[in-house]
Amino acid sequence: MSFLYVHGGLTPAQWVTLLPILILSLTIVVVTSAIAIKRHHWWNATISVVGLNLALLPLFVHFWVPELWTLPLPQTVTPLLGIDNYACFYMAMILVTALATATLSHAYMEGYTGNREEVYLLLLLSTLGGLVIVCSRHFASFFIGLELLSVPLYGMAGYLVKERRSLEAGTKYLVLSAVASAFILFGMALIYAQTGTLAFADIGARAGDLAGSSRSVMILGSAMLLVGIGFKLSLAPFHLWTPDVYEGAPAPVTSYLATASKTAVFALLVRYFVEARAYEMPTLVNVLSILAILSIVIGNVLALRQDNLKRLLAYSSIAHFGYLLVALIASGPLAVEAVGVYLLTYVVTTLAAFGVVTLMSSPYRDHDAEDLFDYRGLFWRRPYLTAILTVALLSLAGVPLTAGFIGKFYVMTVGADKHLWVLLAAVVLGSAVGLYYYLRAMIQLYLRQRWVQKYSAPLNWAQGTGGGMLILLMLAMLLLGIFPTPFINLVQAAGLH
Amino acid sequence: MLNLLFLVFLSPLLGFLILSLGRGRISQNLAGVIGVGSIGISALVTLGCGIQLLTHPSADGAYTQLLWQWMQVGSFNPRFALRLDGLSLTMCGVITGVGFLIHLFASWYMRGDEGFTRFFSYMNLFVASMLFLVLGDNLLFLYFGWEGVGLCSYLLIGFWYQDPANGSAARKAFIVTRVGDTFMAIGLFLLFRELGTLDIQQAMATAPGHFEVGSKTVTAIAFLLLGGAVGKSAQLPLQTWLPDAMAGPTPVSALIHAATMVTAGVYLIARTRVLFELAPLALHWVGIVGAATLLLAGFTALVQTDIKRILAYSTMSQIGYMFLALGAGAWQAAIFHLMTHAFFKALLFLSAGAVILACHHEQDIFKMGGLRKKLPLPFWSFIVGGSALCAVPYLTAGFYSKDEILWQAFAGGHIDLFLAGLFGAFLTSIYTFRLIFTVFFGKEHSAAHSGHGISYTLPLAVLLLLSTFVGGMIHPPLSLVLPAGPGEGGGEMEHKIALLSGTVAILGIALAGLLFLGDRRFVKWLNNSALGEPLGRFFGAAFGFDWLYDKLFVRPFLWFVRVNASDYLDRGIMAAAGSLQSLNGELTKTQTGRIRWYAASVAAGAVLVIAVAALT
Amino acid sequence: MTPVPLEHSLLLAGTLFSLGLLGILVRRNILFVLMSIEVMMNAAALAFVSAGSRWAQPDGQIMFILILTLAAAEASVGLALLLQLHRRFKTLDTDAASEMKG
Amino acid sequence: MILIWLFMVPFIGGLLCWQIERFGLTLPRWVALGTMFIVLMLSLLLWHTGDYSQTLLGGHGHWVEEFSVPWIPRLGISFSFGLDGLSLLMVVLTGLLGLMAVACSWKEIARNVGFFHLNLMWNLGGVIGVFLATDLFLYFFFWEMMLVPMFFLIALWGHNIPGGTSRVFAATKFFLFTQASGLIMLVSILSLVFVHYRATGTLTFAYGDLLHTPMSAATEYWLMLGFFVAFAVKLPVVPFHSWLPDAHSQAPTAGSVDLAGVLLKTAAYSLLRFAVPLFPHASASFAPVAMWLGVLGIIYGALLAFSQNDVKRMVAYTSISHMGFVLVGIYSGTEQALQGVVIQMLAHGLSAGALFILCGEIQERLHTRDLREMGGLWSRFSYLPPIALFFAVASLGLPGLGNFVGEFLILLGSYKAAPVVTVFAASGLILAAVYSLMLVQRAFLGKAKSDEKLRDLNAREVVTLVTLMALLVGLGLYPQPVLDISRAPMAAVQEIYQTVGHSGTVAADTATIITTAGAP
Repeated sequence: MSFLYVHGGLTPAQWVTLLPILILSLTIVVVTSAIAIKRHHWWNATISVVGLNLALLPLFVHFWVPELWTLPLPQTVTPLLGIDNYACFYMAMILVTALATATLSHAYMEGYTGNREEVYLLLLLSTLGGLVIVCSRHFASFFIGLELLSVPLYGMAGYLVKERRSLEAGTKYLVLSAVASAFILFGMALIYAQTGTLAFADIGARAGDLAGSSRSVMILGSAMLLVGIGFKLSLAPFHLWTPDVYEGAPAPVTSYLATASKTAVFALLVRYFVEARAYEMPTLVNVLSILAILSIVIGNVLALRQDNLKRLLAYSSIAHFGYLLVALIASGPLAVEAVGVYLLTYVVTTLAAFGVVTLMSSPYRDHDAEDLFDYRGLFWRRPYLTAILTVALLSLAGVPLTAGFIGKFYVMTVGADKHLWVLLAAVVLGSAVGLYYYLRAMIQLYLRQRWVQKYSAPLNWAQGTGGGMLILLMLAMLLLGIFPTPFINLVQAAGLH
Repeated sequence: MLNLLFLVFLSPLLGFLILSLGRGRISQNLAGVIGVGSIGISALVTLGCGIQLLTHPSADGAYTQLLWQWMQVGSFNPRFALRLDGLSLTMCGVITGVGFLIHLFASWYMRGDEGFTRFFSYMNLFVASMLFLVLGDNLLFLYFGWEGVGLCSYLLIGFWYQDPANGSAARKAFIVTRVGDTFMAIGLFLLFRELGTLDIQQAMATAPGHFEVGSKTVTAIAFLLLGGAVGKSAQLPLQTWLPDAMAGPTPVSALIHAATMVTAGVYLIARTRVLFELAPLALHWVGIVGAATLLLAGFTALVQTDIKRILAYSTMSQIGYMFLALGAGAWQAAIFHLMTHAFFKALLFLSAGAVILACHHEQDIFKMGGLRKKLPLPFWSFIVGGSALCAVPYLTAGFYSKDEILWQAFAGGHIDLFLAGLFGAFLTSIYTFRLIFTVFFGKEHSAAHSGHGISYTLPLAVLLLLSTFVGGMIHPPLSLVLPAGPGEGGGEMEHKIALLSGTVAILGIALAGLLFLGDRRFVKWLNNSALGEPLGRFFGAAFGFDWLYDKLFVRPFLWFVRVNASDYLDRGIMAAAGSLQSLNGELTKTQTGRIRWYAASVAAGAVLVIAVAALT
Repeated sequence: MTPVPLEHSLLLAGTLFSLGLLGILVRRNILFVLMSIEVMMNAAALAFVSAGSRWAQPDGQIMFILILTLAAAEASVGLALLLQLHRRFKTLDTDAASEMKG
Repeated sequence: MILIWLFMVPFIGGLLCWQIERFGLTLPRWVALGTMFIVLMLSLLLWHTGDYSQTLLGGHGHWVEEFSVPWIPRLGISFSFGLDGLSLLMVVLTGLLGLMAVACSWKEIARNVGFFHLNLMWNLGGVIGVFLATDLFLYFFFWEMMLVPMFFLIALWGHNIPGGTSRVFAATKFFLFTQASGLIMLVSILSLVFVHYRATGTLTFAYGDLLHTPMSAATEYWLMLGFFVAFAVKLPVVPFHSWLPDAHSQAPTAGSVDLAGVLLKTAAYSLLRFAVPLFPHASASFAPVAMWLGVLGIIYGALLAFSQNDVKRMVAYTSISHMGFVLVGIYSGTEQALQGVVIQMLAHGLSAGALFILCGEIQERLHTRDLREMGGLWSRFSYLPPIALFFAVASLGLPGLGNFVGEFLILLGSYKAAPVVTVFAASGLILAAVYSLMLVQRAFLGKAKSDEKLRDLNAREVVTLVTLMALLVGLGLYPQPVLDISRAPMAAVQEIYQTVGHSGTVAADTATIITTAGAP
């Protein structure tokens, strides 16, 4: 019996739980048609944003006003998709990220002379992929979701085709990502060969019975799967693509790449580890530990003297996913919660950081405002934008009062709970090194320079939606840092059971 | 009257405050009046209190005035309380009486100096601190004064701050005495641990019951206190600072480095007599230190050429006598000598100051000569003071006290100390009259002009009088505080000893006359002889202690400090951080930007992951 | 007809996969790189098919179809990028596209 | 509720300073001055009204004032503050030095006055938070939070010394040292919380609950070390000290005052409040090591102070030396020593603060801090040199001034517990004289480089310094009011040592404990 066989169609409750995915799919169709009808930047952006908001609406109501209405959860929709609070939480996160990216893209693309509209289409497609991934509990849906997430991203990264860097970024991402996908596929195939199933839960049930060479092949398959996922999460030693792609891709795309795509994959990794009982294979945990330490060390060290803000954030993201792995390794309900909180803080912070880069940049120039030199003395010209970037950098560094501190606190909490001393040592050391470059970047914003720097981004940023969104993000960072309880409750509700 | 005791120190303290706050706004005359007057008030109050104490003695012959409780920490509750008994009264008398005369003289000596007000503010502060030291009822209070006088000594030695040499002499004085002070502080810690109090009376009362005679702990305490005493009193091995301290204005040398502060060590040992009596070994060493110092200082003084340095070494040597007396158990004699020494040494220093000023700040005695006509008052002062220093029999104050010391050492069976003292007396006579003969006799070398005015003559005259047998008549009222010495009422033997020491002194003076009156041919020959020349240099360098300490402590300190100025520990840490930077450089090289290389890294990573998965 | 043992087909798939990977490592021409990717994808697909036959399930073949679709999609995007790359860099050498590094 | 205001006032005042700058450059200064004045008055009000015979430190008794609301209930974190004698004294010191810091930057800071005062106020607010927090998470929160404003103070308003390191470098070094060690402490805090959770089933960060957490000796030792490292860096203890001279030499005057006067004290406070009460057995067995580290700091700091040419660097090294005494005192565990620690902290805060203010004033007039460029300043000023002399001799521990009382009590008390250590520590008294007098000599005595008179202190500067002088004299002659306030907490610490049978003379075999701890 194939996983495609569905007995008796979907029930109404299942349809309802699929609402976000359905609405988003519909939006894609509408946007495609709209572009076909008339190219209009504002209209297409607006349609996309409205669609994203509509898709977000049921999730929002579900989580924030449960007394009004809740989704009938959990719900298994075909063996492929399982929609529970966990999935809903990450769907909401990805949708919010996509919204932010769309908003930023609008500000960024205003000045672009080529076709501007398709970027929204690609964004929506990729977001759909993200939604599918976080709901998937089956290799097939995982694979579909992953490719749906990645393939549009190639296009997005290379969107500014007239720019050599953008093009280079797209090409690199395409080739390497495809290699990683091949690894994932081959790994899946090996696992399937040994267990005879593609559903996570069944894999977990059967993997325990394997012995001898079957078990070895199973481990080999899992390892290859991890290689591919490690690449997507840009864990060391699969990280080399990250800075180049981050740098070359247009700033809003980079922000999406750094947040939504990684969030989705990580959410899936956690689900896979829990449902497929990968924790019961100590070798995999060992692999993860080594990847975590390597990522923390290499990511932080590489960022140490980086003068390009986008590359710096790329390297720092390598380290951050190293920290996240520590939470994953810790295992248990608290670990899942820690991952949720950390991803939440990381996404908010990263969006804010890249948001500032976006607003500082414009595709008029041959590259974005990414040299730290471009930001020198920014405080004396644009205090509020600087304040946002400052808070974002402090948050990335994990300094109290900001969201990042809560995230790091959670990671260290679960690490201490499970006595992962070596990993914690890496986290502590990595954070210390990390501080160095975040501070180094941050202080540039405040150093007075003798001449007035040219900058080309629109001046009325604060009135624009992009600016408004950034201020919201800053408030979110501070709120998460000072009064995280509502968010923690949310994440806690979205645990894996 | 006794309840005004606090005025004794308050008056100079107020003087200090007024003078230091009014810097630059007070005229020199007013400053002089305040500076001298505050000490005068202090002296009068001391006099009044003394009379009342002696005429209406209480049971223990002491009066205690509680000012306030300093602090209370658990069982540690030192008080600010003044205690006036025979010993502190003697000290107060010396400090305020001699101090007043020196202040008066200084108002002549320092006239016209741009730091006149500053000078008197420091001097007043010094007197106040010194009074804390002797009046303090508590060892912590005593330590307060102890450090305070050290600071004032530092400030006054370096009073003429423009010359770095003065500053360095001042620092040397402070730091060397601070070494002693630290020993003393440790002694206090130990004492507190053992007895649970730093109150002097209480500690002295409980000590005999707490310690066995000669027990290790009490010996350690006594030695540590001795450490403090030798530092402050410039005895071996911490004596090196005193000669350099002569860099200060001469009244300072008279007050601090002759009459009062340097005798604080003697006072301390006398105050903590009970402890020393419980530790005979330490007490014996007090005597040995005194004997050794007096000989060393005597030999050194023989070859000095600076008038003040000669006097400084003579001070060192006289304090050696006092230590010797303490070591011999001649407690009262030690304090008696302390007092007479204050009289005649102050006289000598003040008149030396007069000579120096008259010779336009010339201090080398061989550049002076024949001054007796031009400077009659200083000349006679020197003759009387010098005689007192040499203990010329019966006529001088010094004779009465020094003779008593020698006799009691002899009577107590300390023959070694006695002989050292006797030989020291011989040396004293030689170097003292070498000075006098060189400066006041022979050919005139320079044009000198005499001082005049009441503030010039009065102090010299009074001190001159006190240095004669008149001073020897004043017997400090110590009988209730300190026990009688071993040779009380010695009778005939005492007379023989007195005769012997008197003879030695006269012989010394005669020898000095032989050597230094006239053309000094023998001295010149001696100075150039094969044995005399290196010996002279050795004596001149005060037995090379400075050289030794320089090699042992100063150089290694400076070496370490210079080598480590940039903090190698820091460099080590920063080097570790630097290695991260180079790691960054290496890792950055892996970011080649080439797709094939990146794919290769994915492949290599896959191999790594699979290897880890396979091997663990 | 005896079925091909699973081990054999997996070995074949593995070999193909390695060859594809090797191709990416050694070829500089972007076209060949894309083709090597296809080889890797197909190696995975082959592994799926043989695994599916082991369990006598259609799932392996369905996955094969999915992979084929993906490969096509990827090739299309890849070729589009290839065209642009050739236009901007005037070469198909992937090493030329290495402006960003460090 | 007044506790909340104590740390909220600086935060609000800081924001006000920042925003009010647009209406005039002096306004932020007045606002900042007023803010610190309010803080000082509030703390004095608490001093006046409270009964300080109680403390929760040690587990018995209760706070004099407290405030608590849940914050992150999921993890047992609450927003809770408590006040006892120790924290009160520290808060008073903070308020006082805050005033001084504002006053001494009146002329020095000319640009971005508002933002400067924002940072200063927030830093002080964070420090007050550290002194008041009784939830370990909240405490850590403040501990880290106060670093950021300090970083800005140094990095933006600092001085770049020609030939030296840059101010950004110094600020970063400061931040890295303290934050990295702070993270180690965080790991320890979390482990402690989980040890407590396993033992009792409640997840809590509350100080009172975590006291007396049952745990194995090895665990206790490791956790204690985690705390100790953080405090050792901040105190600072040699060899973790090297951020301090750099930070001081680049910081603006207010920053230095703040750093030396208040920030270093957070470490000593935390040792007393957290490291010792939470881990009594481990602290007792670690005491010999800690005391020797203290001695090392005393001597090493003094030696380095002597060789410095930059006067601020020199004062920074003297701080290291003085804090060594504090460390010795804390771990000797006798009442005298502990009370001495309190006095030493206050006195060092005042005297080091004053010395830094003086350094700033000299630099303002001479445009250099290089001692080689100075000399003979005595004749070129009227008021400054005697005042400087006063603080120099205070720093060398002259009786009658606060520092003496502190050092003497520490040594007196620790002699009972550890005589050998004390003897070596006492050598610091000599070395202090060496460097202090060298400072006076090189800066003020000797031949003047020029006869030109320099602008003397104005009324504001004189008032600032004379206040500090008066307080030091007061502390030196009648420290009893302070000792009364700190008696209860210090007695509690002493009792902790007593119950675990700590006595330095019977030095616990640290080596064995470490080896057993190494094998879990």
